[in-house]
Amino acid sequence: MNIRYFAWVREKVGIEEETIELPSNVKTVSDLIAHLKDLDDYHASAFEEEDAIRVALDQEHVEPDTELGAAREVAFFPPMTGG
Amino acid sequence: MNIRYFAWVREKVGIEEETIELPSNVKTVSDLIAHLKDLDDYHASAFEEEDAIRVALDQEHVEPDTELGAAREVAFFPPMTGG
Amino acid sequence: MPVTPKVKVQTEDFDAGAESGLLTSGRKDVGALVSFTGLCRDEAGTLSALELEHYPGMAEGELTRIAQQAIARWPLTGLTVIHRHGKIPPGDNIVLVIAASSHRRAAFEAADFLMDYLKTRAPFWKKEHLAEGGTGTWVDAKDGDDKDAARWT
Amino acid sequence: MPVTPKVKVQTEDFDAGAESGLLTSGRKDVGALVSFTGLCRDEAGTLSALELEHYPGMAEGELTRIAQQAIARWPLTGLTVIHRHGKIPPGDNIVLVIAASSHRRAAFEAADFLMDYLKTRAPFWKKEHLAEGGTGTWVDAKDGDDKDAARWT
Repeated sequence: MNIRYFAWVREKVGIEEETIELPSNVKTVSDLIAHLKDLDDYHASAFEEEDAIRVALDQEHVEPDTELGAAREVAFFPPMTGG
Repeated sequence: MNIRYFAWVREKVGIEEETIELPSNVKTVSDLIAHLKDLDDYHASAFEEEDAIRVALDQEHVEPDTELGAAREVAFFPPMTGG
Repeated sequence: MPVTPKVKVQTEDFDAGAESGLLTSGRKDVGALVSFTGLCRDEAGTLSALELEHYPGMAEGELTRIAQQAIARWPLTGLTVIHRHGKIPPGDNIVLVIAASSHRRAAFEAADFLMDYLKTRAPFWKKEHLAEGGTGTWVDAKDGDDKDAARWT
Repeated sequence: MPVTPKVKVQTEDFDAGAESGLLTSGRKDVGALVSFTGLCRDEAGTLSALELEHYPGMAEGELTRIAQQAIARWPLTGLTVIHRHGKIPPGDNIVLVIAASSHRRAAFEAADFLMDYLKTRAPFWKKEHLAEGGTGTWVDAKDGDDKDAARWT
């Protein structure tokens, strides 16, 4: 699965984009966050304030309990501040 | 006192503007309307639907019970439809 | 420094883009600009023009009073009101209101308030010229306009 | 015929007046045009620029979804949304929303709704560049923006 990061989430993880193999026990967005947090300190730091993180699945907003299903791209970012 | 008429009030009275001497018993806008209605059929027709008439005294909106005082100009017109 | 509104009553057309530019050029404190343009509609082809009568002097005076109420109520950096009179064909501009502020809600509310008050208090009246020839009736004031204006009291 | 919104995400500046003209030219059924322009402020001289990061693809997609919600909800004759990204100095334009309708309340509400939803849902993020040099922090989302957006639900 392709994973993208934006704004301060991107800065904390230290990369814009990565592709990972999902373990079979990762079903939902929350599962994926738990998995990413265990990867290294950078990911752990980025997801430390988990409530502050917004998620898009295939470029549409979703909630953390959403199932990843057949999605190809998931993105993590802070609350939006455009406009 | 100078009296001005606008829109369909002007069309019904048949003139844009007139100057009249106020009788001493005409104190308020309402008194003036009663006085004008008695002048002729044109004025009577213009003020027939008295509730539909708006009034300005020296170019500021006023209510019918307002005293004419030292005002120099009174204007009668329908509800505004600009914008 | 209190803002001085720009208020114009004129027969000529206006340029909304140029008027917006005047409220922002050379400034770095304007975060939001809300512009309302009212145009003449042909009412499904039935109208050839609207004729706008106004009360010279009072029109400018009342628009200025409304503009000053908006300035007292919202933190604006600038405010422009232009209302045309005379015969206006469908597709042409009738009225322009632009509110500038540091903050978007202030700009939106001030422009919205100004249009509601302008509709119910500024001394302008519309008469219809019909596409089939001849002059139609005076446009009736709408109850909805009074309700819109009452939202601000 | 349902209206198709014009949605652009770009680095270049936009011309609000020209965009308004595109929504009205050759038409006689547009009675009201409400235009919102958001500009970069210097925050009392402390900022030299805002850097706008966005999520390419999703930014256009989400703005289009919000625009289509507005079109479903209000009787619009046209709708334009342009959002810039990249480094934007104080005084420059950031975002433009224009709603055109036969009726003023629809145009006002649609533009207001669009800005509220855009602020809370379109994937853009602002980072501050400081006048004293260096990069400041990411701009925090405001609770007020969520409250503004909740007015429409």
